[in-house]
Amino acid sequence: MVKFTLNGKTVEAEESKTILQVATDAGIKIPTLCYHPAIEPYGGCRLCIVEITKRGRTKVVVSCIYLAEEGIEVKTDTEKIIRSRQTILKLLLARCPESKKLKEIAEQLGVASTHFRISDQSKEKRKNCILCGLCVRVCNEVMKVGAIGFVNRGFKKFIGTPYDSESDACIGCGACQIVCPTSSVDPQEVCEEEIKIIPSEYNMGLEARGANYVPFPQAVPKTPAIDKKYCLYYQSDGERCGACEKVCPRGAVKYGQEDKIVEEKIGTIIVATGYDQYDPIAYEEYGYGKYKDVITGLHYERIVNAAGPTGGHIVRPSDHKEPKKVVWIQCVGSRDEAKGISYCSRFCCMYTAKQAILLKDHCPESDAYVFYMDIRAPGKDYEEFVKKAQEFYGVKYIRGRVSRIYEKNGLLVVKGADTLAGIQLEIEADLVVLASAAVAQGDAIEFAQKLHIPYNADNFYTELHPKLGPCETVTGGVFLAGSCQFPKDIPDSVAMASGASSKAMTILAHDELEIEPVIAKVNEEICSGCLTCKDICAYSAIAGKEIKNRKTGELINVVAEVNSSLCHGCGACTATCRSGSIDLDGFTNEQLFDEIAIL
Amino acid sequence: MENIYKPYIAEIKEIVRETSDTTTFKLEFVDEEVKKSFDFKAGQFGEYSVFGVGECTFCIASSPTRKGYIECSFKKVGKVTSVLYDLNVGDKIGFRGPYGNWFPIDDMKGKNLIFVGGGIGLAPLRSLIWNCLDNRDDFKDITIIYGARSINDLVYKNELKEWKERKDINFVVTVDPGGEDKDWKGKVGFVPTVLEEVSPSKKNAVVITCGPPIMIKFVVLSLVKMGFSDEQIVTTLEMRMKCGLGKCGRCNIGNVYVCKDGPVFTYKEIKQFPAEF
Amino acid sequence: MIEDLKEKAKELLTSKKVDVVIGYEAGTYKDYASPSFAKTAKDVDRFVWNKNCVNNLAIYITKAKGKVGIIAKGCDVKSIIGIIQENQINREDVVIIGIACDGVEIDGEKADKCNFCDVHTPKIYDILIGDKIESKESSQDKYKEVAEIENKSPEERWKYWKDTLSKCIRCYACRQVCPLCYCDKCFVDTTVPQWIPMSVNEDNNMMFHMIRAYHMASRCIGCGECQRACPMNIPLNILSKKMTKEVEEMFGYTPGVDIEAKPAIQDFNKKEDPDKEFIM
Amino acid sequence: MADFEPKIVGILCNWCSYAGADLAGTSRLKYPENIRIIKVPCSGRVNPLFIIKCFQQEGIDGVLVSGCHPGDCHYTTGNYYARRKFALMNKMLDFMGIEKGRVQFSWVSGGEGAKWAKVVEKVVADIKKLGPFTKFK
Amino acid sequence: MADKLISKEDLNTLIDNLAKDIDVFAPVKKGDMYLYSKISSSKDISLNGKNTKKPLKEVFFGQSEELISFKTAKKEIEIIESEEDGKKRVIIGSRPCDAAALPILDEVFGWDYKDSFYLDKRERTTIISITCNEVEESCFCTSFGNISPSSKEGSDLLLTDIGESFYVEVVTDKGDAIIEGNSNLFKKAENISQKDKRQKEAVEKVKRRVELEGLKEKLDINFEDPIWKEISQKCLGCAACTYLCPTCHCFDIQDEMKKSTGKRVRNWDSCAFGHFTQMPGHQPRTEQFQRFRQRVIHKFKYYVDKFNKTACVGCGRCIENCPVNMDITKVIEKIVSS
Repeated sequence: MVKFTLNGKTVEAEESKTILQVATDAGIKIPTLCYHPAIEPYGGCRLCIVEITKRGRTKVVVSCIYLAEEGIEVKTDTEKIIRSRQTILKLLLARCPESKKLKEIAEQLGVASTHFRISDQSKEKRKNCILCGLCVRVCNEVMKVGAIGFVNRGFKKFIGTPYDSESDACIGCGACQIVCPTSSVDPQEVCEEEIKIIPSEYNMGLEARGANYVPFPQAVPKTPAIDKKYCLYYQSDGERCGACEKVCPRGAVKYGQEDKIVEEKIGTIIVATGYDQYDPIAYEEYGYGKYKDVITGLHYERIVNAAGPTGGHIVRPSDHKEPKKVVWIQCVGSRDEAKGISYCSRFCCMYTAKQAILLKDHCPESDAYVFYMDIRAPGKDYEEFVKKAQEFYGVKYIRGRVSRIYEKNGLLVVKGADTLAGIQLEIEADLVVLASAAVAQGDAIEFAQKLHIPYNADNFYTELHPKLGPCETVTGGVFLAGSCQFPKDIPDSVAMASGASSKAMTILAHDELEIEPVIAKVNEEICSGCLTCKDICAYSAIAGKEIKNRKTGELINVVAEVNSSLCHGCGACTATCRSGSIDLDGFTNEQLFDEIAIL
Repeated sequence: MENIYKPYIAEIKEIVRETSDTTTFKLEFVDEEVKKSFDFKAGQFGEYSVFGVGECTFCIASSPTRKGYIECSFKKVGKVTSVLYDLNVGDKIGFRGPYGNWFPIDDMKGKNLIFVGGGIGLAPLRSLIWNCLDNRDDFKDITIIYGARSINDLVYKNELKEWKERKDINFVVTVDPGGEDKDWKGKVGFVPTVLEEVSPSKKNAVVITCGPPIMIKFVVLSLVKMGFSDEQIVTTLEMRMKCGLGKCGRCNIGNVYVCKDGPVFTYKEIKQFPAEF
Repeated sequence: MIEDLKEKAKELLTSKKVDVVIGYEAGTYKDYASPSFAKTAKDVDRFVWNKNCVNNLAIYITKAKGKVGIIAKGCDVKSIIGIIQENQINREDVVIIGIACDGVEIDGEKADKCNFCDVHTPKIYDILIGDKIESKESSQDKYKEVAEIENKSPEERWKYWKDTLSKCIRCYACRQVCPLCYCDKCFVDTTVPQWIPMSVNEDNNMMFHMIRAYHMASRCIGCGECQRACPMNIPLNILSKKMTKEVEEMFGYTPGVDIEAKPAIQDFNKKEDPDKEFIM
Repeated sequence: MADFEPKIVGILCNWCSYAGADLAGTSRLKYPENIRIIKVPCSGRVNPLFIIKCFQQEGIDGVLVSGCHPGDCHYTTGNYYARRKFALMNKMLDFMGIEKGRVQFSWVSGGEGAKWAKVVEKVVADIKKLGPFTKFK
Repeated sequence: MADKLISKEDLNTLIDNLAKDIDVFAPVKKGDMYLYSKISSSKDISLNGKNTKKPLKEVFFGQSEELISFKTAKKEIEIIESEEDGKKRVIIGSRPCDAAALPILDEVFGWDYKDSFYLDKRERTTIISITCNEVEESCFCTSFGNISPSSKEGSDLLLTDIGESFYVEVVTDKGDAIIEGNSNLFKKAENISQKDKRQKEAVEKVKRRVELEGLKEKLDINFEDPIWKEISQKCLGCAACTYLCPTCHCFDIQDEMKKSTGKRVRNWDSCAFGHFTQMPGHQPRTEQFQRFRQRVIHKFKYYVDKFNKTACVGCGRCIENCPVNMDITKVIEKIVSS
């Protein structure tokens, strides 16, 4: 470790650290352009220059390359340094006058304009490219692809591919676009194949996400995860990238990590695994998946969400234009035995009304149509809400089914019927929203069997009792909350969650566990010690017990013994015991015999 | 030839819960002239049966001097006794008997009687005790030593009190060490040790004892130590009996059928039995 | 063969490796052999080995105390495996003197089990007497009689078993002779609850034999002792063979082969579906 | 035997079949009342001797044993063992000559009220065809 | 009570006449064994087969007999007397050893309380035995003084096959009554020598003998003798020997209920079983050798002490049917010589 003074404060750092890194760690801001933490420093743009005095002699050095040294004195914002940075900026502005990023840095450093001659913009290939070379270096050193490089020299120098044609080497990873300080690179120009984004599941594919991403803003814990399927480091077995490990200031990224089975001893489990949205692909007549503008309610929810991909502006996913006419279609999948979903998904009518109102708020002159069978608004002020949508916001509710949707010159023609008016009608809509059903999670059955909780035909988990035990399950200590039991909206889910957690607390609050008195017992006099019951017991509650002669201590016999706290009272052991020496309290052989005898 | 396996039908008139698993029934025969003509001697036993469940053997606990009814006490251990235990007043059970021999009451006349009972073993002795007390003056002094594992294991609690008050009985009651509680006034100790403490004189005396086999073994040892001769010790054997008529072979020890030649034996006779009872 | 056997048995006894060696001695009725217990080297002289050594001596292991040496044919070893599987004795306490046997006789003709025996040389043994005999695939159908009865109509079957089992006098020789019937108190003797009425008639007999065969399922190795011991000559082998056949077909388990394995009745397999044609 | 009303013992596992039967009741489904239900904690608890005991009983003409679908067992493995037991018992009963259909088995889960009603109807119909059960009486 | 002669055909006609109005029991071939069963005509009878598998006691002391039956209605209990049909019965073709067993059983069923079930049947039955023509390897009846293939003990009539007719010896007046009833079928007795020759031949056929001398005295003292453990090692505790023994009489009484009617049944039981002397919480005979000892000592000492009759007739059934070839004659030899 070396010690030196930085803007008057003495700091300590390893020899391998550059002054720029030490300054950033210390919170001192030094402007940079051609520097990126994941790439070897190049010292191209010279913006990061600082003044150091070493043994009485001061000089200006490039802080992104200069390594920390013992006893030197570093000043990052002397008069001389600021003036030279301003000059560099003016030169760059002359080259790329319209680059937003350069204008920003200029503003920060107090540069209003440039007095140098603006270079001829017409033949410039990339107007904002300041030739800092980050893209070239990331492609060669980090991604080990080397698809782009510097072409020509002097004024004609630009970043390009061999023979300036689309390169087949480019793997379309988009690293160049990310590191470019002036965002002047478009990887699609370089890459031969069409670059596909990694669709963000949370934003229903409307937006891309990185291979190392935070699933959604409210995630708990809110830590990023590496998606091995897309991460180049993993796909290339450690050849390429590895940027996230370098960039992470806390060194939290460890590529060697494997999935670990963590075993925890817990008292209670609250199952809140939620629901999944029914994929309306089965309704070809609606053209979901064929037309980009036929979306589901969840899609629309992300579009209208301020933190969503469109920033809250309601636009058509195909051309990002504001829609004039939007059609909502209710009960897509729900209440339709043919599609195997006979139940009503309960909350679609309400969110459709809300979405229609939001449309009218955002684009007052647009028209909203809702095709419905019956509107289900059973909650508090729910009916009034829908009435407001119809009367105040003018959402047109049409009672009838939609038969077909097809595209005609850029618009979606929605053919349906209005049973109240008894007419067929067609609406040319810009956007169609399908209120698709809520179905159980894909792995619901496997999970239920793991917890030994029952589930019904639609794979929703079965509560202990429809009326008297909605939040509990038949398995002691396992509780249910939310749509995993049956689709329900937020107020109901919150109510159920508080019910489930208070029930869970009743168990955790006592230091003893109350169990059913239905326990197996062994009659040691006639037990022959074959321990068949021991293998049968699913809860390994039975073990062999040695009976020794009290005086001589010599082993007389091994008999079965039941651990009453583990025994769940299933009675499988009693049925396999040939001599009937193990019996189940509450369901003894004699009791069952008497039950049969009085029939 | 009449069917010797045909039981009389008796109705339960009274039920007394002696301890947590011991009960006493008061039975009266339904058939009038059986009720009148029925006679037995103290020490005899009978086969009590619950129709449809089975039969079980225990002694007649009431005294032959009390006519018109019989009493029996039993512990809830097996198939029939568990069903018997759950019966209530008014139910009808079967009774076959009286079977076996009886206490030699005639040649006990004019002698000192020493009763040594343990737990439920007091039942057969009780029949003889009441029989002697009903004609008290035929006998010299009577000593009763009775013990049980713990206080609530003592049977006929109210009769124990009655015997305690009577002047003409030397009555001692004890519980095994650890079975007593703070307001227990009786003795504490095993029956054989208490017997040696009381050490009744062996002159012109007969000892009648009944209780768990372990207790009988040590009581006899003490008695022999105190100089009692084998003929003076009389006991009744609780063997697994089924027919009670000397036919089914279950109670056969040596060349004796306990149900016919017993259950009352003197220690002298028991000594000749092979060691398997 | 017999000298080798006697010498090995004496050596075991003198070296105190075992407290008793169980073998066969000449019987006293017809030409039966009868079980013999040798505690000293002198007792071993009574041992014989011939065609009539039919008894399955494994029954005495469940009653023995301490270390036991046993003369065992291949089928007897299968029973010993079953006994060890069910914790009635530890493997170290049994010294198995295996005998290569090419079939024994009952009343002069070859025992049924020997026609399709696959263990002429016992599967496991500590000492082997006689040289190994390869077990060849048997031509006859092991389940001939079972098939005969299966082809009858239900009424005929019912009548057949009713008549056959009405002869049974409930002497329980079949139970007492079977090495795997070691329960201290059999379900037939328990009175609380009274599983099967004690009186002897065809219905109660049928119930007893049905349940005993069921209790033997996936455990009986087919030594045939129950049928040999039955004084009333009831073909009990058919019942146990039927169960063995079903266990083999449905669960693919053959008893008496692997000490570590669990009998099929104590085991399950998630993927199997023996219930597909009869459980709704 | 048109007017013959069989009496059938239903041995139901508490967590699934008993709940299924209860659901059939709460959803007002109609099914023949010839069945008398005995609750056991799990189909694994059913000892073949119970079936034999039912045979001995006067007036009982058939037995239906019902449990959770394999995999759904509240005690995880109860019905796996039961499945094997019932398979063996079924073969044994058939081998002894007891008519097919006297003893029937079914898997009915907690949510299958309708299936329970159908199962009972089928069992009652079968046993009506077979007539009174006189064996073992 | 003079001896008579009866031709084989006449015997068949006698059987047919008797079978018309009274029950006739005789050994009948069932599968590979012979069993006493009620016959309706002389065709089913097979006189010259092996000894019957089940003893004659089965006809008098059934394996499961109903003692009483009863009806229970709420609190009321009604005992139903099972009335005997009182019909006369005849047994034809029983072996002298089986017949000799009956007087032994009469002792235990007749002493003190009279067992009506057994004794009533004994009175109503006439026993016509036949001299054994075929003797088993296990028979050792001649070891007992009063029993032999041609002994008359316990029988009412004894037939001896002398070629085409039977020599009839009258033993009791019950037998005589049979002859009176059908005197036309019987002829005057002749060639008595033929009969004696056949009877002597039969006696010689019995090879197995056991010396009973000194057995009783030995049994009086050897209760604790370790020899019992040694000789009973191979006994498995089944009841084949006791159930098939003509003189074993132990039984158990059980109740059986069917809805509201029930019956109290007497079933054969055996001292070989563990539960025979199982008391709640106490079992005097835990080991197998104790139970085996009880069977031997009861037959050869206790019964002799009480009724001065040895409870064994040497029929050899226990030797024949024992799964582990436990031979009572060898056991006796070991005891006598110990």
